[in-house]
Amino acid sequence: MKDENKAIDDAVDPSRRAFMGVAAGVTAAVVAPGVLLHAVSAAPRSEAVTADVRWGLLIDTAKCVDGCSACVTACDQENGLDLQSKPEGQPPLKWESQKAAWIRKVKLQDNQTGRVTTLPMMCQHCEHPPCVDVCPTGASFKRADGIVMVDRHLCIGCRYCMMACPYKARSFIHEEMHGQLTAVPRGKGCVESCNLCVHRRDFGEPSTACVDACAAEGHQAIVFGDLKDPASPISQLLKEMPSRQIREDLSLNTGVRYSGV
Amino acid sequence: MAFLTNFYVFLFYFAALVLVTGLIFKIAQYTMTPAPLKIPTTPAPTTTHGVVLRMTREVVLFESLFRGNKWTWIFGWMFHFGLLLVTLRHLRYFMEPVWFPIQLVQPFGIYGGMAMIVGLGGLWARRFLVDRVRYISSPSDHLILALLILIGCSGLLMKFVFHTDVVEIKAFFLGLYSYDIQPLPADPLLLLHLFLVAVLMIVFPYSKLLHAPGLFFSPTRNQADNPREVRHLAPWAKQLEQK
Amino acid sequence: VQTVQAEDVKRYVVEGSRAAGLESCVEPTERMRRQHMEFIKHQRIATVHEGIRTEKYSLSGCVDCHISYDQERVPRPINDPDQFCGACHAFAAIDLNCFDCHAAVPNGARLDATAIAAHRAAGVGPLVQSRRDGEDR
Amino acid sequence: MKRIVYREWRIPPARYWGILGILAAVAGTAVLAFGYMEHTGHWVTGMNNSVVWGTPHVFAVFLIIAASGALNIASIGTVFHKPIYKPLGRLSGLLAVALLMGGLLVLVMDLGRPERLIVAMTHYNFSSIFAWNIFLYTGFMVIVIAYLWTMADRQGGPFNHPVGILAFLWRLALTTGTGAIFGFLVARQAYDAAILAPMFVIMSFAYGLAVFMLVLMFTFRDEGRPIGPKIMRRLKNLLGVFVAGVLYFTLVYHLTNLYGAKHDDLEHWLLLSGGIYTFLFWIGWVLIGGLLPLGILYHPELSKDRNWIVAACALVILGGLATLYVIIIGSQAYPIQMFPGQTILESGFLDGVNGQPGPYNPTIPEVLLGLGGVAVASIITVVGVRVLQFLPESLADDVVPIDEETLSEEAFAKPA
Amino acid sequence: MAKATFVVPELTQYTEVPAVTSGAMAHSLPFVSKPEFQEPLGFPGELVDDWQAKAIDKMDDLLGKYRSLRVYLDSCVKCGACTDKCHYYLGTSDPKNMPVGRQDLMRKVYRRYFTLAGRFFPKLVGAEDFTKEVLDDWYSYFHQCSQCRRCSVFCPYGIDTAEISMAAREIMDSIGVGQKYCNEIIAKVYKIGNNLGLPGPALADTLEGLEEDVFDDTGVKVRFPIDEEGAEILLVTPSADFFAEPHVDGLIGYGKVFHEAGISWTLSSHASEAANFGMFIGSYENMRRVSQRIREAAIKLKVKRIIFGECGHAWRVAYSFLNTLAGPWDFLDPRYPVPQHICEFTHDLIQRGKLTFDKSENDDKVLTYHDSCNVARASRMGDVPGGQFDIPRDIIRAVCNHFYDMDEDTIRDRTFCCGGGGGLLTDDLMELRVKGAKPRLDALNNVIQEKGVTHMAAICAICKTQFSKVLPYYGMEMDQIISLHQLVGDAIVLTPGPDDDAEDDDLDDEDDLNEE
Ligand code: HEC
Ligand code: HEC
Ligand code: HEC
Ligand code: HEM
Ligand code: HEM
Ligand code: SF4
Ligand code: SF4
Ligand code: SF4
Ligand code: SF4
Ligand code: SF4
Ligand code: SF4
Repeated sequence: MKDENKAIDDAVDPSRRAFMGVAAGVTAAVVAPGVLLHAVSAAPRSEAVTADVRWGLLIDTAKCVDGCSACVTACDQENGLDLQSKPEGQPPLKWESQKAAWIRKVKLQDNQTGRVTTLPMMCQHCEHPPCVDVCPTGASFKRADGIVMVDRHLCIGCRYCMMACPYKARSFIHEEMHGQLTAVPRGKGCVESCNLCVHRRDFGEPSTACVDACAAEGHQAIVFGDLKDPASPISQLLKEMPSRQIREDLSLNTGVRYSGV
Repeated sequence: MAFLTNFYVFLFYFAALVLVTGLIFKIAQYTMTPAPLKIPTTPAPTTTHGVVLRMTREVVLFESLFRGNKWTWIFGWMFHFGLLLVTLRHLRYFMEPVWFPIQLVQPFGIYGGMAMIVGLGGLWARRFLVDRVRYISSPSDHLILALLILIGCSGLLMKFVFHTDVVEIKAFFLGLYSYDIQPLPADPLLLLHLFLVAVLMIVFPYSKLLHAPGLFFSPTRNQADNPREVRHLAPWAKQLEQK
Repeated sequence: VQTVQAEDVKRYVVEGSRAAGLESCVEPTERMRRQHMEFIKHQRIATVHEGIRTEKYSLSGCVDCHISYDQERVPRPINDPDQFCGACHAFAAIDLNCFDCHAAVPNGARLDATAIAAHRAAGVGPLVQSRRDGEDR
Repeated sequence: MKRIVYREWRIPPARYWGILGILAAVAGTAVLAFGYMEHTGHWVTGMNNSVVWGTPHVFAVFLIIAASGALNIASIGTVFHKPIYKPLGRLSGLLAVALLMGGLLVLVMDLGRPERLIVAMTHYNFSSIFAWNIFLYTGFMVIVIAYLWTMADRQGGPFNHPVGILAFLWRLALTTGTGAIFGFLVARQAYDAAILAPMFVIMSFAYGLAVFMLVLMFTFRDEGRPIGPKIMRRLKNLLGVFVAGVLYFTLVYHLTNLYGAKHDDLEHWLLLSGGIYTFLFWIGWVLIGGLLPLGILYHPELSKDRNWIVAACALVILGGLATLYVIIIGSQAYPIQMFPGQTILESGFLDGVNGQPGPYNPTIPEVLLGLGGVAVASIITVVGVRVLQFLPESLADDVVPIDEETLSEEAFAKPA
Repeated sequence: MAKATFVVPELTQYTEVPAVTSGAMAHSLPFVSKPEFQEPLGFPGELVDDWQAKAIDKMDDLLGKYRSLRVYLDSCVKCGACTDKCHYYLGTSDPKNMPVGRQDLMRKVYRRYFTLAGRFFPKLVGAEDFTKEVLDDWYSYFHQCSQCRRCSVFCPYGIDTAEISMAAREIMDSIGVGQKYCNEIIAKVYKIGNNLGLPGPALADTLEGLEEDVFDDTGVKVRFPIDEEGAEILLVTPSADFFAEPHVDGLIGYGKVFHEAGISWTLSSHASEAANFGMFIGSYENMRRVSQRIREAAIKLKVKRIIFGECGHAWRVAYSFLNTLAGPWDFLDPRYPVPQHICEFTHDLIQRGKLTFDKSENDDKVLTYHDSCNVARASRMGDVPGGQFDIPRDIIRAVCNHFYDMDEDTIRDRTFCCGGGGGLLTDDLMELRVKGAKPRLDALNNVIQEKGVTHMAAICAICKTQFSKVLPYYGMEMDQIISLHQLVGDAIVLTPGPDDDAEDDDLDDEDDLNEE
């Protein structure tokens, strides 16, 4: 039986390797640019993450542009959120309130001064995350490197974490999913939220999708980095400019900071 | 390996033969023996329809036992219900394609297995702890419990600790239908499990396990309470009449 | 529904998959047949909680190696009842819900327009596009 | 003291199976509703990413706290030495278990991944009050069953009092725990109140007693067993006290919220401009669940009429559901205040743009699921009283024990 | 109080399950039957030579005839649910009095001779040869079962130890080991027509006396006819009703009810016994022979209906077996079930408002009711299951003001046997009878203490005899047990018949004379 299986289709084989991103045969070179970039530069992590780093974002609302939503689109693409489709028969407005969103654009007006600010909101990666405290199964957890995420193998879909999150950062998958990305599995009945592009973290990439997109748009409103490393750009910037956490009163020590609100 | 496989092939053909012929013989014997008098334990249903309902309650809920002894009922029911689930789950080894309800029952079968062990444990404990039950227990009563517990534990160990090759097992049993011998994985736990199962099959028609068919033939439970309306006469009693 | 005769239940490795051309799985086959669920379950904890991505038991690794393709070179979802995971699990009546969430075909990041054009030019268009699980087909 | 005789509920089989059939039908539709929600996903419900807990949770929480309240009757008898309540103890225990089962079932059926229930039972996060509640609930079940045993079995007699006390304490912990599910949600303003936990306790007393009285009166009337005016008067007065208690805590709750300026806006919204929530607060919570029943229960004439007492109990239950609707759903609908002093003009998500509440409209499957929980609780109760000796044969005045605070211990040593 | 050669147990508030005491009742056995009582029944006079082989043959024969026996011997799983259900175990703590213990006496023999496992591995399954010791055990313990069927209620397979006891007694009879009490009585029935051996003329005398007594009491002429051809109803009642207290008060009650119903009735001297002891010895043939007498009497007297008086075992045979043993009854009035119980008859009249009662006549009593086991668990009254519980209670409530049930677990189909049923109502078994009555009397004592009950009504001749005998052992009065129809008779308001006046005058005259 084995022998039969050995009869492989030679023509297919090399290109299949290309997807693996291991070998760079002739075909692979042709296919390469789009596909391989990401994979080749990746050095998959082989040791457990440690608390030596703490990932965070700094958002300079002054640079964030009204009308721009590049970061949102990028996140949707990166994490396959745009693969969600409205179930047939669901009114669009209701669907809006039900589909998952990891990052959203918010426009604020100060009641006193009338000043308008726009900023992106995502999971704030709290140091003392209420969502983790309340989760009955421990599915909601904080990785050693500060990323707060949901282990969807444990999540029972109780939505208590959503009740607890002060930032409405979490979404529940209300419908069946198809065509998920390999890197971002997703399925009905679990809760999820921004995980600071965790697959990028583990493959050693330098930034997140939203940061890249903002930079690509030329706004540079979001900076990603290690909050524990005093030399990292984010730490430098935080030292330079005044910033704050949203809902500071809750003392959650968020990993996402805002300046200019 | 080949020897093992052949041994088990023989064992299961033999066990199945004993089980089936033994049961058929016993059931035929029960069917053929008349119940000359109406002896339902009253209050009893007065119609056949009612008898079916009563019997269903006895078989499914162990109603009389519930009234008789709550502890025994809890453990006994746990064991039997667990056994039922386990049996349903096991049907996957014997059919291809697997029926949809059997697919659905798979995960519950595992809990059934655990419930079965707990139930059996409770039943066994009672044979030591309650003096009256200790008095009526003979070695065979203990052995059957031990046998079932061993079967259950070996099964659960296979499920949770020492996995075996389920697919090959299924191939083995499907092969038995068409005398097409497939190798049996030589995992010791599996061999133990299967050996004990064969023993169970062999003793079934010759032991108190006959209670399962017996219940259906018990006149105190399966008769309708209508002696004044319908004259009930056994064949041998009819002969007396002609004298 | 596929009826498997007793003699051909032995191997599930699908023709046309990369595995079909290899000697053995990431562990000896006998071991894989008994233990694969333990391996991947262990892997998933390591990956999700500790960020370890190099272990050999990655689920996406299984999919990559065991996936097969139809005539159009489009990969067939691995949990289809006639595919590697799906066939065996249907035979053994084990619910395989991993692919509720996980991609059942290799499905990498999205390509941009230029890359797609390049692939077309190279004649591997359908193959590559299909990585979106038919999304762009 | 006369021995109290307990007897199975011996209504005619046709009626018994009829009742069971109806209940099973309700439970069956709930199963269908569950299957539907489970199969299609939660998008068919009214729940969304802003209002994440909906109607099923209203029913579930109601049933759970009513469970704890139902046990109150047994506690009064055992722990507080009011012998007049002793004959009611068994039914009280049974109802507690039944209601809890019903409530939990609804909760489980609403999970996004109900098939992972086993995960919830094998993985615990002990910083989660939810995880603690799993222990509180299962523990409650075990303790109440033990408690029932001490009430029903002669050998259990000596343990009756200690187990009763344990059950009593456990019950308080359980209601507090249920209340704390909300109490710990610092994110949501409405829940940010220490008074919530005691308020849940008094609510549980009221709802549990109302359910208990309805069941008691129904089962007794159906089989023609007598309930004397003495015990009826006691029960209805007790209900009155609890209902008044709920109203009192409501008042305090809103006063403290108004006092702390930080919740002004919330109070304004809820009490005046919250639309359906304002309506449910005033009409459901305050009027139907509070003032009307109080009026009936303390009315010199009406309060003597059994039908009016039934009506009062029903109103308390309806009002209770409204109360929980306001507490659970209203508080989610009210937008989270993330940016004090700022108004949200636009958002990619329902963030309370211009202070809008989150959208939520209950759908039929949700309601069916909730009713299914009620049906399951009823089925357990009906089957329970039918097959076991839960109901006293009579509660006529000459049978129920005299209620003397000072009755000697001996009276309790031998439970009937 | 009767003097006892054994320790009478203390009544307790609840019947506790005693710890097992092996052999506690091994000494208890009834007198062995003499050849003269054996032979009329068709049994050998004394133990036959090859008794062992004969017994096994007989067992084989019965296994082929009775499915109950076969299934029950196979099915028991030793679950133990029945172990604490038998009143004899509860009263004596002898494990062989646990129903399953009793069955095992036969089961071990069955296994030894009829099953593979028992033939090859006797030790393993507890099989034993049928030795003399085993036979002695049989004789002792199968005469410690009152065939009350309480065990069968709780057994998950409905295993009825009574069936096994009957089979065992039949096997023993067939090898010449019979019990004197039963077999002597059956012989008497064949010879004379009733258990007590009261010949026809004596009966007629007694009944005449009764008529006079009733007339003296009430001033109404209530008839107690015997052997009256063409009567509507044939009443078959236990012979104890003819003279013994409290039975006879029941008979008076029946007479008054018939009188009020205005339906003609008669007793029969040929079938002057309702109880059928053939059942106790498990002998289908003898049971049939006894039953046939009723058929013969009914045909001879040309009655249209048959009604049975108060007797538990009699009612079982009548209700459940009579149609089988002596049917078909197509010559009787098809509008009425055959046979009917006197309670069904009375109840029906009450329902239709045909009877008037003065309940206060019974105000001196606070009642409870003992469900006789063979009525409760082996037969029925009325047309719905459970009628045998409700009909007697309805009657009591209709004629008395004060009625309380005993503990729920000891009434209805869970009722405890009086301790004297099943052919054990003989003085040679007094110890067993006293001890076996304990569970019932515990419950009775409870309602006496708590509700002030003074009397217990019953509808079984054996119960009444047994209680009047054993109540004194426990410090109660023998007259605390009464017939249900005594209550009816006491409360019933009689309508004077057409011929009463004349005699009334006579009576007045007599009275006048007496006064003077
Ligand atoms: C390097 C490529 C490769 C990867 C990655 C891989 N496999 Fe395999 N697998 C194979 C090959 C080749 C075989 C066939 C071996 C044989 O025929 O004996 C195989 C066989 C198997 C078998 C036995 C199938 C049969 O029919 O006997 C199982 C089960 C299996 N693999 C599961 C997995 C799982 C689960 C993973 C992911 C952890 C995985 N494989 C990853 C190459 C791979
Ligand atoms: C040789 C046949 C075979 C193949 C091929 C196979 N499996 Fe399995 N798998 C099994 C069997 C058999 C079990 C159940 C073993 C048991 O009883 O625990 C199982 C169990 C599992 C489980 C655990 C399920 C549970 O509910 O406990 C997972 C996860 C799993 N397989 C994943 C995979 C994946 C992913 C693939 C494809 C890459 C795969 N399997 C291919 C036979 C196979
Ligand atoms: C509800 C969705 C969901 C289900 C169902 C699910 N997973 Fe996952 N799985 C995920 C997510 C999300 C990740 C995280 C991926 C990441 O963080 O990069 C993941 C990661 C993994 C990983 C590590 C990544 C990899 O590719 O190796 C493994 C292994 C894994 N899952 C195995 C399983 C198995 C086996 C099952 C079925 C028993 C399963 N999963 C079911 C959502 C799911
Ligand atoms: C119609 C199917 C069956 C019914 C209604 C039934 C019912 C019962 C009941 C009521 C008991 C007594 C209570 C107890 O001790 O648990 C019992 C005992 C038992 N049953 Fe079954 N049973 C059935 C089938 C089976 C089967 C198929 C098996 C074995 C494979 C089995 C094995 C046992 C054993 C071993 C006991 C004795 C337990 C002990 O020793 O205490 N039963 N059964
Ligand atoms: C020929 C018949 C049987 C075969 C081939 C068989 C085979 C197996 C196998 C392969 C497993 C492991 C399942 C897994 O790993 O997922 C198992 C488990 C088990 N078996 Fe059996 N078995 C048989 C009969 C029985 C019988 C008769 C009983 C009970 C009396 C039993 C009780 C169990 C239990 C309790 C388990 C563990 C729970 C489970 O996985 O279902 N088996 N059996
Ligand atoms: S991409 Fe940059 S500028 Fe654009 S919305 Fe996002 S953060 Fe603001
Ligand atoms: S922002 Fe919300 S989801 Fe993110 S860590 Fe904080 S509490 Fe959790
Ligand atoms: S929804 Fe999932 S992650 Fe959130 S609390 Fe519940 S189990 Fe935890
Ligand atoms: S960090 Fe990644 S996951 Fe989070 S919002 Fe940005 S793109 Fe989305
Ligand atoms: S029939 Fe009655 S006396 Fe005989 S064993 Fe059963 S319970 Fe005991
Ligand atoms: S209850 Fe029935 S099965 Fe159980 S031990 Fe007694 S006779 Fe045997």
